Amino acid sequence: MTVDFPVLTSLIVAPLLGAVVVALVPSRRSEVHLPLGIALSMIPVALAGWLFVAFEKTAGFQFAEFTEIYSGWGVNWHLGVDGISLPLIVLTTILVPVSLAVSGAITDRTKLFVAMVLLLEAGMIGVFLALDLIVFFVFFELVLVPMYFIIGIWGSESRIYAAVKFFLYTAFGSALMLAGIIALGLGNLRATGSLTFDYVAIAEVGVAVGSQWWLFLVFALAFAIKVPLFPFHTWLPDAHVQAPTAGSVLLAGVLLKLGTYGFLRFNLPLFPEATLDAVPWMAALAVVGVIYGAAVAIVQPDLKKLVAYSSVSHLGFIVLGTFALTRQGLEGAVIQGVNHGLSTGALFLLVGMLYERRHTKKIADFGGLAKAAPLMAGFFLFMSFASIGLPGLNGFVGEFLILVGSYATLPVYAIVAATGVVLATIYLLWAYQRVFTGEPTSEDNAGMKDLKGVEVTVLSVLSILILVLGLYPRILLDKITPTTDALLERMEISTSYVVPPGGSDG
Amino acid sequence: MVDTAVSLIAILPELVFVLGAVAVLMVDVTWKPALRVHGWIAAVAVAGASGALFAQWRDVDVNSIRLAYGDMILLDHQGVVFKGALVVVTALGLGFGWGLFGRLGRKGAEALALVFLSAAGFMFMVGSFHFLMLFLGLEVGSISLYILAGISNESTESDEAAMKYFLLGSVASAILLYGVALFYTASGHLGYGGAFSFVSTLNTQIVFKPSIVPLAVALVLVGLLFKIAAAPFHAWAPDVYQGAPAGITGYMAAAAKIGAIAALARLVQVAFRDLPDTWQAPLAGVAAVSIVLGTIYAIVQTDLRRILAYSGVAHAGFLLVGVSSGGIGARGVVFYILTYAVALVAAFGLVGQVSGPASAGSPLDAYRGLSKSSPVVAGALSVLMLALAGMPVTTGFVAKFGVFTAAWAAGQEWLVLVALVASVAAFAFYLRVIVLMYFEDGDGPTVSLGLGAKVSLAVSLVVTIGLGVYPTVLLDLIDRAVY
Amino acid sequence: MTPTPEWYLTLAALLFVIGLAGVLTRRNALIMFMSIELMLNAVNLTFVAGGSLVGNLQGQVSVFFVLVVAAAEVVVGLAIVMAVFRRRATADVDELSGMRG
Amino acid sequence: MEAFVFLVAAAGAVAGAVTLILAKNPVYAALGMLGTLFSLAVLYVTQLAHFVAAVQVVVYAGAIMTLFLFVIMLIGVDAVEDTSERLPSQRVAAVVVIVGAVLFGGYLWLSNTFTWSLARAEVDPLVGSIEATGLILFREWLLPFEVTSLLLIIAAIGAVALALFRPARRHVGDPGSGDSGGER
Amino acid sequence: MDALVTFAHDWLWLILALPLAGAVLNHFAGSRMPEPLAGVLATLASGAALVVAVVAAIPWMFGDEHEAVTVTLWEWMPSLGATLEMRWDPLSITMTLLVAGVGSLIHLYSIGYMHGDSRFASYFVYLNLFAFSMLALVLANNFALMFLGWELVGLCSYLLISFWREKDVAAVAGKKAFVVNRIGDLGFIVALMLVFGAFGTLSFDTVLHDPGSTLAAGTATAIGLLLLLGAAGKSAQVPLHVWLPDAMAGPTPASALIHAATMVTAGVYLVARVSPIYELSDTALTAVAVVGTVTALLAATIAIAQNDIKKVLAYSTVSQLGFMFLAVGSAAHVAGIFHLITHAFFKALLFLGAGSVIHAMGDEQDIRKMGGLLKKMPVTGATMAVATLAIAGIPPLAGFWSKDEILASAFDRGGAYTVLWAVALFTALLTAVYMTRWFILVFLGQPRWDEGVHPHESPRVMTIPLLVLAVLSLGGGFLNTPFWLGLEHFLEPAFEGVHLQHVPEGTTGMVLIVVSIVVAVLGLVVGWLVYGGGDERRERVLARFARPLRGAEGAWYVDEAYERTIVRGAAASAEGMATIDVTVVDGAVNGVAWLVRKAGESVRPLQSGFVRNYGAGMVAGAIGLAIWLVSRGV
Repeated sequence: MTVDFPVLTSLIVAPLLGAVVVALVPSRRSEVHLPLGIALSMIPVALAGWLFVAFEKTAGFQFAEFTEIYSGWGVNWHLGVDGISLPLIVLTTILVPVSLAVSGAITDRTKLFVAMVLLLEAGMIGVFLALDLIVFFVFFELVLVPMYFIIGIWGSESRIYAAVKFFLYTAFGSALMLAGIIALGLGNLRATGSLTFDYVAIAEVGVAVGSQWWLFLVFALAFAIKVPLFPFHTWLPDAHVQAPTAGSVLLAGVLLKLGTYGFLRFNLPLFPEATLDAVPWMAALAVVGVIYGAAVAIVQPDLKKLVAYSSVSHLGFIVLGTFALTRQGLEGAVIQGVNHGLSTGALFLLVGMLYERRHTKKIADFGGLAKAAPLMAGFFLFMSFASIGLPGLNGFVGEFLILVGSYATLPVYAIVAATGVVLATIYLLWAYQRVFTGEPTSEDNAGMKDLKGVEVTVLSVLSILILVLGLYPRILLDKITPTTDALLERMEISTSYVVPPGGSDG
Repeated sequence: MVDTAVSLIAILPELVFVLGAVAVLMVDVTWKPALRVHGWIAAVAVAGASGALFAQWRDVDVNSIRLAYGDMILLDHQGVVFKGALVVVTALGLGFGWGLFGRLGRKGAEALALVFLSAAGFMFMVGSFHFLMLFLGLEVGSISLYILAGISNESTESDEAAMKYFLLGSVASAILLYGVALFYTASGHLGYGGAFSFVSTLNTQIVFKPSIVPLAVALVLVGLLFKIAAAPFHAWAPDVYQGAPAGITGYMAAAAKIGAIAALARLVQVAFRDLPDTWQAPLAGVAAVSIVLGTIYAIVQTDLRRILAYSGVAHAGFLLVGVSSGGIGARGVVFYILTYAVALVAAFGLVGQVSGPASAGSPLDAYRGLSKSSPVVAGALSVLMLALAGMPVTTGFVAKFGVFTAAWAAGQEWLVLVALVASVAAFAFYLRVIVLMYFEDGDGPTVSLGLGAKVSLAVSLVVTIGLGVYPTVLLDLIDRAVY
Repeated sequence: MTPTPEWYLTLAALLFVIGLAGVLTRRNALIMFMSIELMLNAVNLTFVAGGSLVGNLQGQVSVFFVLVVAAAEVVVGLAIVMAVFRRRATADVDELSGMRG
Repeated sequence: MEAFVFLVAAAGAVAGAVTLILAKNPVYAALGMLGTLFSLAVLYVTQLAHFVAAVQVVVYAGAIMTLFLFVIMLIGVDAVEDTSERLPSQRVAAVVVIVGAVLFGGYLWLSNTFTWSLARAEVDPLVGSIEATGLILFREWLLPFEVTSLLLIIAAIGAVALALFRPARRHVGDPGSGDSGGER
Repeated sequence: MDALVTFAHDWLWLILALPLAGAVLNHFAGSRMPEPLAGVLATLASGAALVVAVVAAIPWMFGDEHEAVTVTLWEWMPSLGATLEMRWDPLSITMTLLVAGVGSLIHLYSIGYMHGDSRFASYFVYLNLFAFSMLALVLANNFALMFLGWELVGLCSYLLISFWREKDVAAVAGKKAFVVNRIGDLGFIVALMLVFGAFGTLSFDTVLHDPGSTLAAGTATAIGLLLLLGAAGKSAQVPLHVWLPDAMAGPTPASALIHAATMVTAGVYLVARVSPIYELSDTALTAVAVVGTVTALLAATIAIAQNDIKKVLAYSTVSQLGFMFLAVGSAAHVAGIFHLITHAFFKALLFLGAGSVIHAMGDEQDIRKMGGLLKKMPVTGATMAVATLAIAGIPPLAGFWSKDEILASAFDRGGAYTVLWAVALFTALLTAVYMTRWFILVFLGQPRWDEGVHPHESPRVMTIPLLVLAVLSLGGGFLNTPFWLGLEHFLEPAFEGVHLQHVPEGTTGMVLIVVSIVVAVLGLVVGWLVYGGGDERRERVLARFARPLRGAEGAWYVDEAYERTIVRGAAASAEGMATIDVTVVDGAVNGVAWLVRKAGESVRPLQSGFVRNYGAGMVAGAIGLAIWLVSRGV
């Protein structure tokens, strides 16, 4: 596929330039920064929209761009998009203006905030687009910085602890991955005589079986921390709870997906043998995460923490689907990434709106809010059900694909994971009940303001996406499936693995 | 016997700096001019040295690598690059620390001259192809630094720093020199060329494995490792970098590291090249110890200058990761030292701007809320901290990547893993600075940068980020320089 | 029994270690300096003896350079001692331990 | 005869060195140092390094030690040092280090892999005549020789800069306005 | 006829689209309309769906069309074979007509009942959404669509139970209902995993067409049992029956529609629908029957002692659903569906009647504070009498026929089923007793009203549905009698390949009928004797059974037992995990950080500030390095 202009590079550069533009506006014009940022973040939305429409329903990388950066190390500016990355890119571009739009409460150093969010966007998109391991790593690390600032500056009380923990924990994971990346490049050097960190080239040559194990391990560790997979999840509640709303939304919506994306992009295709051996372990961690995250979520007294732990649970599903190694499981893993981004992102938005109004996140402080804020209650309930996995809303599509898909290869795990569905119901509906139903428990709760226009708009957009994806997921699935099928085919070719039959060739 | 024209170009930048120093001194004695005049002289010297370096580069292009002054000096691209780094850190150091020279009053001119002289000394060290030249260059550079460390009267820490630096430095020099003497006794050679052929015959011709050679090598290495502040030869660094006048600390730290690393690189590339089994593992060991110790020390510090000093210990370790990888590490090492030096000078420079040019120490508390009182300084310092930490999109990452790749290729996987884990732990203290500046409230000082500092800062940031994003510019250059 | 250069070399090693011991055990800055000078002298002896062992004059010539370096070091070192002494009225290096940790 | 000279000179050198590191009074230490320097000069002569020997006496014993004594006098000759160790563990550390160095050296010296030199020249004894020395010094090694001049400049600057002690003048922007050249 | 078949094929989607459109319209515009309009619109939407369904059903009901028509809406999840496809066959026709018909009546009734409620429009949104969901459930030709409907009815149930969300009871009950349902759904989902694992698709066309050729017996049993779990959740069968009584916190018409007539019967429908799979597993089938019987008995005993006008009906519903489960568990699917239909009529009627009473009594629900309402509310009272007789099983009312068929089928199946039959028979007796009690306490005897309560007959919009339903309760039984098996003939094509259990014929059949009648009458008599003889006698009689009655009133403390074991256990383990999360999992992370710091602190004294210490360290390092190098040699 040839294109006239480098759309992928533009996708990365546009937010960067946006950040620069915002930075150039004088600090005293603080009222301009946020609207300007939102406006600028619509450019990537447009680009991603075009990309989405123009994307052909085939496997392989499209819109690829290739420019040599430094031949001595075999590092290239190699970008491309396929069915795994496309949905996440679209999600990213959508969530950025959303999270900016609800950040009206940020009045301190607005300019820096907007610039950081845009920088973060560039980093996130870069991760999804990079087809060179080094470029990937660069973006993978780069996203830490703006998020670190976002949590650290605009977070709540223990923001510093949370920000540092977030940074160090995830950096630790990726540090070892860097060793793996280096080893991959040098392994290619040994195998073919040319040093390259090009993903496509390395994938083509393949990785020696003997070194797949530890490479799998270091990559998996990096991604497991990012996902986060039990027991590497403890940075997440802290980061989420302390982060400002925009931070939580982007963290849950996109940053966590960097991990699941990494599994799909690197672990499976590059280390197929090791993947096969790791399946029981990864699946076990995933399932434990599903149950554990949900169980811990139930008893959280803090609404935001509850949603955070729900992410642990949901992301466990994605990992389970990934390592089920069936077409349904993989499809589910990809689309669930988007779904979780939308629904959990929306829940974080709502928690943020609550916090903005009541300056508390403790569930016990709320009560009977539905009376004063029926719209908010409605949206919260809607998002909760999306998150619970109610058929017709997007969450179901992903979870169902994952569960059914993983049953074929991991029946016991799948069945155990299915109980997570019940637990999700418990923690979300219980939270809803305590927060929104009953008579208002205090003056503040009785007099709380309902949603504003911009909030309704944002939530409506997300709701529409949730509904569309819930009822007609093929809008994404059709673009995902060729890629995931190709991935499985690759597994079959390079290993003795046989994808279990099942499913018509829709 | 000595072709003067050829030989002069071999030491042209050194010559320019020496002339610059002399000019400063003479002008100061004769006319007692305003500091501004010295500034112009310094600018001319830097420009002249840059021109000289350019001439050297071209000369090597045209006439290829060669030796001069009785095989004392080697003129090659690698040397030019290292000398270039010295010129850059000199210029940046002076730009950042210019305030100091005013504060020093009548000693300002002397201090300026010493900076140039020490730079010239380290350049000699870079160019040296002879143990004696190495020693002399090292001493010219070091003794100047001892004086610079103690040149301020404003704080008692200054002379404490000078004393510590001087005592330990002298012992280290003596140890190095003893190693040289032993090597000479063993081989009969003081030139690297002779040393190289002697060492290579050790492998092929002599069945007998003498212990005098590794002993000599070890003692020589100790002297150089001391200069780059590698553990366990690092103890002077934190105290000196805390106590020395803030305005010049960055230059001191960077220049000594450049000179010593260049010399070390030359030794493992030429003189001791055929003894890899002897020095590789111990250097790797020193690297690991330096990285780990430097990192855990830095984590518990409360003074930014000590943090930078200890981080310098860790960085010495990272450099040694590349050095211990032998020839394949050269590219990474050169890139590392060049970019690290710039970031280091800039970081110390900003510290000097925050705490005052003649100050000793820079307690972290001073940085609380700096992002509000001095957003530019805070932002720049954040970038530099991230660069020192090795964050992608800064030179720090490219540099680390370079040495790690080399070390991995050289079979030192364990070292890379240690270094990687430690570099994550190191984030803890780099980030702490950002925490204080951005996340915590407080009324940090309002820092107004002078012209020199502004220019230097801009250059440093452009280098740090520019080469971090697109390192190819420098890497291509380095690829022509190393072999 | 004619003393061979090895004798000298051994003596030099001994002197070097004695010098080292002086640096480590004494806390008077001046005596430490002198110990360092002693180490440099040991090096000189090594150069001279080594030169006669390997049969070239480079060792002897090197001694001159070491000498100059030693002289320069002493001058600077003594200047530092003076500076310290003026400020603190002591030449005890143990008094200079304000920076630590 | 030669052995006798060596032994005497060596004993003198060691005795001087031990005096240096044990003397409580810096003056005694300096005298011990002086003894060592002279002993070494003797040893240089026996090694046929005549010029070196001469320089040793003139520069070292003459100039450097004088400087030392000068400073010792300046800061108080009666400042008898209390040699009791106050630093915890420093003495232990020093002993361990020195003993370690000696043991290691001794081990090396006695081991069968030890030799001082692998490039033993079986030629006529070298004579460090002034001519021969000068040829190397001013021809082959011209550059280092010139570089030593830098050291001397630095030493001069250093002495001035460090020893010049006045109450610091804060915020002086312009050094030229003072009487700067005066001390030089 | 062909034209109508084509109509069915082309316009079937309207049955789903109309209520959905009503819901969407009301959602966005309802609150801005004047009050009744929203309700009217919703009723029209539901009614229109009914009309479409009726028209589309003609070829099957009155023509000779038997084959199912399937309509594919769109592919939902292609790789799962999850397609939104609809099926128009006798079974779905029956259910559609029932749902749309009863639904429309209740829509209509609700206009009156919900009058003046602040969230009037929202209520109708939920109601319409429910109609849509339930129709999707019954019209599905694919497990995916069925599950969609299955879950959405659960959602609507949740929304309607906790409709008055300011009331904590309602909110908690709604949540409980959904959660318990969700536990059942777990079984459903896992069953779907098994189904997909075995068939590679979720379409009924494949799965239900001769599943025996694909499915191993063990898998069939597993699927059957898992679906039973799902069905038990939705249909409030033991052990998941606890949510339904609580669900009475919702508006009464919603209770009538969802928690009596339609949604709760989804479990029965499910078992009937997937009967080809149950066909393969006697174990699963028997399990269904046992669960049904146990539930029937348990709920009936509880119903006897309840004092809330709706709770009695709720437990009665649970009990009747148990009968239906017994039926489908006996492979008497037609009998099950038949009872489903008749039950829908009379139970909807009972609930609407109860609603009418509650309305009249000013939201009073305690039957001990009622009595003598027949005079004040003649229409309600009369229709309730019909309903009571119908549910008690008095011929020729609707309940008699259907219940009798169930009992007869179970008896005829023999073996263990004989025991089930006996239990069910006893339950039938209890049914008559508690319904008699209910009717007497509410409508007969002396008024025991609270001060200020002035009962009055409900408005027309509410009584018309009562009357319609009363008629249906009277005559509905004639759909399928031993003398004219209309429904059975109609439904049989839908159970192609299933060995349906039939009602025994001849003498056995007659005897069983007589037994049923006797039992029903006996129940009425007992009820009359105990409750009809004035307060004093009642107290005296009941005192003798005080203990069991107290247990029954407490619903045999199942809720409490769950609370003490499962809920608290789960909560405790969740708390435990949360603690572990902070102390162990996160503790390890912080521990590493602490360790690094500690290491830094512990080496810090080495940097003592004394230059000689530094020197010693340096020299030691030098010696160490020298030793290292020397040891490596050259």
